[in-house]
Amino acid sequence: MSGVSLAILCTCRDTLKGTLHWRTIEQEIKARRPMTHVGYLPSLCLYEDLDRVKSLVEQERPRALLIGACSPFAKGRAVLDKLMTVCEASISVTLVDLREGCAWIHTGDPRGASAKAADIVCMGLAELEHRQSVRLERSAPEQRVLVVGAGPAGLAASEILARLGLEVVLAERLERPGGLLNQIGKLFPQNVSSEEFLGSLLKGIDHPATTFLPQTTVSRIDGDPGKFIAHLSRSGDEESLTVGAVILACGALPVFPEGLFRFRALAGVISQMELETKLKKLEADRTSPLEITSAVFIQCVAARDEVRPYCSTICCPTALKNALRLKTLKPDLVVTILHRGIMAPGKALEELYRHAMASGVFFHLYDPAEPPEVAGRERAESVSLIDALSGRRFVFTADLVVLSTPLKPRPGVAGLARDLGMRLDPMGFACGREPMQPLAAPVPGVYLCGAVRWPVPVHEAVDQGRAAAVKAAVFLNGGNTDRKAPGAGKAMVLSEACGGCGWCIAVCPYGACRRAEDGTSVISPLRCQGCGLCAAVCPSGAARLPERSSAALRAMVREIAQRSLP
Amino acid sequence: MDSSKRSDSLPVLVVGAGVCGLTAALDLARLGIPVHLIEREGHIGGQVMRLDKLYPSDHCAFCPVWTDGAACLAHPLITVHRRTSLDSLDPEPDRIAAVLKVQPPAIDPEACIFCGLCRAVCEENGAPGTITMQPVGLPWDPAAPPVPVIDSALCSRCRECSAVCPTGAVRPDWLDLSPTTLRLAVADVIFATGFVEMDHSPLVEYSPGSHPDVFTAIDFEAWTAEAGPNAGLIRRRSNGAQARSVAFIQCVGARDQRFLPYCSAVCCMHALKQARWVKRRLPEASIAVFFTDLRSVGKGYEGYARAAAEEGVLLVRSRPGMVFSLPEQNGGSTVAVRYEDMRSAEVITAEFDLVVLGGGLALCPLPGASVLDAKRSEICGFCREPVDVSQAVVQGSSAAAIIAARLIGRKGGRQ
Amino acid sequence: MVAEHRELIAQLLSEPGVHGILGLCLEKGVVGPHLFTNPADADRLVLEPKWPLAKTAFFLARSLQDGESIGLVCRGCDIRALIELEKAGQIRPGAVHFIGLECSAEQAAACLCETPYPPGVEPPEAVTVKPASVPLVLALTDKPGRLQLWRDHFQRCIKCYGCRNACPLCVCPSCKLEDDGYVTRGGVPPDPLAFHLIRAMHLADRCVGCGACQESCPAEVPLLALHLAARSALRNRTGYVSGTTEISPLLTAGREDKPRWEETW
Amino acid sequence: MTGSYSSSQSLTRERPVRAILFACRWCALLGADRAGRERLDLPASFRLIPVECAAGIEPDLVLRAFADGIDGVAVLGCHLGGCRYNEANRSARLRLFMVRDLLDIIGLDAGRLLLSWGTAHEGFQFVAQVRRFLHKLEALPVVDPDLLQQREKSYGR
Repeated sequence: MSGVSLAILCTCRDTLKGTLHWRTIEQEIKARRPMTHVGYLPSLCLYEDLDRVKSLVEQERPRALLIGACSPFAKGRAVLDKLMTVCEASISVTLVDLREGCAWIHTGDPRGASAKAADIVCMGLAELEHRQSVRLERSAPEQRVLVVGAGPAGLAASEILARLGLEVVLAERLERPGGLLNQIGKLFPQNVSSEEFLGSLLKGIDHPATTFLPQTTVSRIDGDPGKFIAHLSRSGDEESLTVGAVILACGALPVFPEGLFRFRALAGVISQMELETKLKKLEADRTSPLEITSAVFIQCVAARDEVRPYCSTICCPTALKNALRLKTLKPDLVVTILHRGIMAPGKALEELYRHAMASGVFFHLYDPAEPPEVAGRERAESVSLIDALSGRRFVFTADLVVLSTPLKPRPGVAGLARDLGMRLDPMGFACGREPMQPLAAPVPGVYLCGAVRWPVPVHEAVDQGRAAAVKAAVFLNGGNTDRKAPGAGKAMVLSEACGGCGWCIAVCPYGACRRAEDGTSVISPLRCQGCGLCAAVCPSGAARLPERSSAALRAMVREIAQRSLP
Repeated sequence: MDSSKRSDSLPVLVVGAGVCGLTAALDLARLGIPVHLIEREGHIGGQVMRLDKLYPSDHCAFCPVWTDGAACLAHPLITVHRRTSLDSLDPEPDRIAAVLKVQPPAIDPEACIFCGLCRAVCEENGAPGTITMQPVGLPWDPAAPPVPVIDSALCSRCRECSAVCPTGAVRPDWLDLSPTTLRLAVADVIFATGFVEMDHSPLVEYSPGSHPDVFTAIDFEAWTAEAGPNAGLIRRRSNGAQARSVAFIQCVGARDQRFLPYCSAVCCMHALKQARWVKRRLPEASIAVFFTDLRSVGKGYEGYARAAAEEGVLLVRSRPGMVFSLPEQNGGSTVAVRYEDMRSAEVITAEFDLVVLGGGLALCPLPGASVLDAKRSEICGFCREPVDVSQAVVQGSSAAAIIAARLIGRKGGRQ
Repeated sequence: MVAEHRELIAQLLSEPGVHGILGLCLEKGVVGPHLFTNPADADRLVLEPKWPLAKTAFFLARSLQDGESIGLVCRGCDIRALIELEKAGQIRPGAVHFIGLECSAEQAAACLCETPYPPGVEPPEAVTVKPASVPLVLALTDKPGRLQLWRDHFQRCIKCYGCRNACPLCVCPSCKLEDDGYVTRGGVPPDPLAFHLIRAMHLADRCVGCGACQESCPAEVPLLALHLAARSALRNRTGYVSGTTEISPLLTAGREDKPRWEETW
Repeated sequence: MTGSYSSSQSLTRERPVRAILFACRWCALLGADRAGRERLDLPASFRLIPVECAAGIEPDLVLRAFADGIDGVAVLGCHLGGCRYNEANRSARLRLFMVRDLLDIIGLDAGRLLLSWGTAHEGFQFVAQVRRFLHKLEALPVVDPDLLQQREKSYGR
C-alpha cells in the first residue's frame, strides 16, 4: 500500500461552488500535503458514485481515505457507512463536513470558506495519520444474570430473563420471595389480591434456568461487565459467582413513625404497613367484626419534611385503597384522610380517588406548619386539625389513626452501588441514567429496578423489572449497536510511560482504571466508555485513546496554526 | 445469540415512534427481532421533540431522544415508516395482518440533498412559506435529514421547484396522491401512540383563542424555547414586549367531568419547569402556578417543586374560574385571571402578561386494538396511562420484554 | 538544637529496618547531603543551610526493600513533597521517617512561604510572610506589564530542564516537556506558553513551594513566583493547598453538585 | 524588542483571528450542525474540532494551541449534568478554569479560553456564543510574537 492519501470531495451537485472554490482548495491541500490525491464526485449520497470511489481506491491504493461531504447528521454518516462496506478494513477512513460546517455558514465569505475547507481537509488527513486502530479481544459475556432481591421487580425481571433463555440467579435476603408483597393484601388501583399476584410472579421463576437463593445476601461485586464476580453469603457460607450482568432490585424499607402523632403511645395509632397486615387478616376472616366506628388517615408522616424531603409516591394511593377496603368491610365507618394534596396522577389513580370520594371518604387538606394532633387516653380518641383551605378547626373522633409513612432507601445499597459505579441521590436512592435510561447504571451490564431507585407502585415495579431484564438481555446479546464517532474507542495505558500516580484511577467515572501489580494503571476495556478523562489528566501521556489520541488532536491544532501563518 | 443473527420470527409492529415506541423497537431489534416502526408524523421522536427541556434535570429534550432515533433509523432490523398510520388489523391464527396507509412524500427524502434551491425559487416566485426546510422551530428532528416540506394548501403546483432540483427529488404532483396501502404480516403489535392535546375551544371560561397571550403549555414551550422563534426570550405574542408576569393554570380540561376526567400526570411538573426557566431568565417577573393538587410525584420531583417555590414561583392552590382580556391604557391588553383564594374566600382578579394553560393531554386512541386479544398486543406509554418520559421508556422496554419473551420463548429459548 | 537532633538520629539509626538517615553533613568544612548509617557519625549532622532534600529522599525511598525505611532531617516543604509523592503512589507509606525543621523568618520570606514549618506542628509566631517581600511579579496587576515581565524572564530560559530535574514532584517516567508534540524539540528558548505553563499546570495542585526549581535555574527565572501564583489560584477557587493527604480537587471537583468555586469568567 | 511592545498592543490586528472550537459531539456539534442547516452566517475564522467528550480535552493541548499562536480556544460541552459520560464534563471544568488562571497569571486575557456548557446545544445559541467569542478575540491584541518566536523555527520542516 502506498503512502498516498486520497481525499474525495463531494461537490453536492455543484450547489456549493458559489462558496467553495474547489481549485483553490485543491491547490492548498496539495501544497501542504503533496502525497494527497484529490478527487471530486458530484453526489456521494446517491450512491451512484460509489463504484467510482471504489475504483479510485483500487487505483490509488491509499493509506487513508478522507471524504469531504456534508454533516454526519445530514447524509455524511450514511455515506461513510456505505463506504466502509466497499473499502478494505486496512484503509482508515474519515468524514469531514464541508457543507453544514463550512460552506453553508460562510456564504458571505467565499475566500475564508475555501481556506477553511482546505484546513478542514488537512485536519482530517492529519487526524488519520495519527489514528491507531486497536483490536480488542473480547470474550463473550457470561450468559448469566444476578438479580438481587426477589420482590416484585426482581421476580418480574427473573421471569423475562429466563424466558429469553438466560441463566438467572435470584438472590433474596429473606426466606420467602415476594418482598413487601407478602405484607400487603390488595394492590391498587385494581384491588387485585396480592397473593394471587405474587402467585403469578412466582410461576415465572419456576423455570429450569432460574436458581432461587433464599437467605442470601450479596456482600460485594467486583469484576467487569460481562464478567462480574459476585460474592454471596448464605448463612455464613461465602460463595462467589461469575455473572454477565447484575440487576439490582433490592427495594426499600418502610419508615416507622416513631415518636410522631403518638405512634406506639396510644393504642389504635398504627402505621399504614400495620394496617395492611390487619386488613389482610380481616379480609381473610370476614366473621370477626371491625370494632371501630371511625378511622383517620394522616398522610405525609415523616415525609416531605426536612429529614426526608421527598414524596414517596405510593402512600396516597395506598391510603385511598385502604380507606376503600375499610369502607367495604364496614360501610358505615367514617373514614377521613388528612393530606397535603392527594398524589393520584394519571387515569387509574384519579379514578381511585374519585371512587373514594364517591364512597363517602372525607378529605381534608392540612398545612405542614399546622399539623393534625392526635388525642386520647391510652387509646386514640380524636384527631384535631386546621383545614388548610377554610382555616377552620375540625375535631374528628378516631378509633383508628393510620399514619402513612414513606419508603426509605436500604442502607446496604451504598456498598453495592459503589462496586457497580452507580450514584446515589441525596436521599440515598440509586440513580440510573435519567431520563431516557432510568434503569441503566453508568457501567454497562448493571441495571436497577423497583424501589431501590425510587418508591414505586407494584405494577410499576413489575414494569421496571421487565424493562431492566430486557436491557440486561440486550447487553448480554452483544450490547447495543450504537455506533460511536470514529476514533472513540477504549482508552489504554502505555505501561512503560505510566508513573503510577493514580490520577486516572481517581477521575475515571466508570471505575475502569485500576492499579496493576507493578503499580502502573491498567484500563478495563469492558468498563471503559471512551470519554478520555484519563488521558486528559495523565501527566506523562501514558493514558490515551489510541483511535483519537492527543497526538491526533495536536496534529489538527498544528494544521490550523500552520495554515494561518501570515 | 448473536446480535447480527436475525430472528426467524415475524416482525413486530410498533405503532408510534415517540420515546416509548422508539425504546420498544430498539430493545426488540437488539434482541434480534425485526420491527416495523410506524409514525403518523413526518418526524420521529413524538411529542418529546416538541419540548425544549426535560424536568427534573432541565437538560435539552431532543438530545437523548436523538440518539435513540438515530439508532432506530440505522438498525438493520428496524424499518421506520414515517407519515404512516394504522388502518386496520386482522388477527389470524399465527399472524396479524396489518394494513397501513402511507402518505408518500412530495420530496423524496432519499434523493434530496437539502440544498434549499426549491425553497429559494419558491420564495422568488412570491410564495414564501410554501416550502419550508425542516426544522422550523420545534419540533426539530436531528435524527432525520432536513428534508424540506411543501405546504399542499399554499402550493400553486407551478412545478418550478421540481425544475431546479439538482437530484429530481421534488415532485409536487405527489401532493395530490392519496395515501398508498401497505400490508404487513406481523407477530405482535405494540401500541405506543402517546397523547394528543385536547381541543381547548369548548373551554369557554378560558376564552380560548381570544387573546394572543394565552398559550397552551406545549405552544408556550416552543414560543420560549432556546431553539424556538424567540431564541429563549420570554416575549408576549400580542406586542413582542418582554413579559412581566406569567400565570400557569393547571388542570385545564383535565380532572374535569366534562372533558378528561383523569389527571394528565405530567402537567404540574411541566408547568413548574417552565415557571422555573421563566424565573431564571426574568428574575423580576412575577410567576404564579394555579394548581389543584401539585402532583410532583417521581424521582427528585418534590425537590424540584420546592426549588421552584424557593426561587420565587408563587404556588397558588386554586382553580381559576375565568380568564379574559383586559384592555390597557396604551391600547393593548393584558390577560386577567379570576380565581378564588381558598384561605380568604375572596375572589381575586389578577392581571398577567402571559397565561399558560396546562393539562388536557388526552390518551391517543388505539386504532384496531380492540380486535386483538390482550395476549397479542401490548399497550405502553401515555396511551395506556398518563406518564412522563422516564416512565414511558420503562413501559416501552417492558412491552418489548413481554413480546420478546413470547417470541423467543416460543422457539424454546436460545441455543 | 543540633545536639537534640544528633541524639535523635543516633537513636533512630539503632531501630530495626532503618536503612539510614538523610540529612546535611559537615565534612572537611563543606556541607552536603549525607546518608547517615552509623550512629557514631551523628555528631556530624548540621541543620543549616536550607537544602532541598525531598528528591534525594524519594530516590532513596524508591530503592528500599519492603520493611526498610529511611529517616529524613528536612524542612516542612520537603515533608509535604513526600506526602504528595506518597499520595501519588510513588513511595510506600511509612518508608520515610521525618525529623522536621523550622525555617527562619528570612528563609521563609525568601520562599514566600506561609508554612515554613513541618506539617502537624503549631505554627511558630515568628513566621509570617510580609507583603513587602512579595516580588513584583506577583504584585503586578495590569496584564501587559505581567506579559512583558514574564516574556523577559522566559527569554532567558536555556531549556536545561533543571527546574524539572530538581523538582521533587516531577517523577514521571516520560515527560511531556520532552514530547515534540507539546514542546518543540530543539528550540531554545522553548515555547514559553508550552514549556513553562504546561509545567505550571502539572504542578498547580502539587507544588509545595520548596523553591528547588528556582534555585536550580541557571537563568534565574522566578519560577517559584509562577508556581506559587498557580497554587494560590487553585486555593482561591477551592481552598485546596497541596501537601496534605486530601485528594486534589482537580481530580474530584466534578463529584460535587455545587462546587465551592465560583464559575465566573 | 522590548520597546516595540506598545505597538503590538494596538487594536488593529496584523492578521485575522484564529480560533479553535472543541465541540462535544453530543451537544455542541449538534448545535453547530443546526447552525449549518439554518444557514446562519458566521465569520470563517474559527475551526471546529469534534471531540467525543469535552472532558477529554487536555489542558496541555489548550496551552499548546496558545503557544502555536491561536488567539482563542473554546471548549463546548454538554449541559452540566447532561454529560453522556457519567458527569465527566463536571470534572473537566476546574482543570480548564486553572488554564484560564494560568493565562491570567502570565498576563494574557483569560477570556481567550471560553468554556461553555450546554449553551451551544442549539443552533441560535451556538451562533451567538461563537460570534461573541470571535468578536471578543478581535478586540484583543495578537498574542505577543516574542512569546511565540519559536513557532516559526519549529515549522521549518
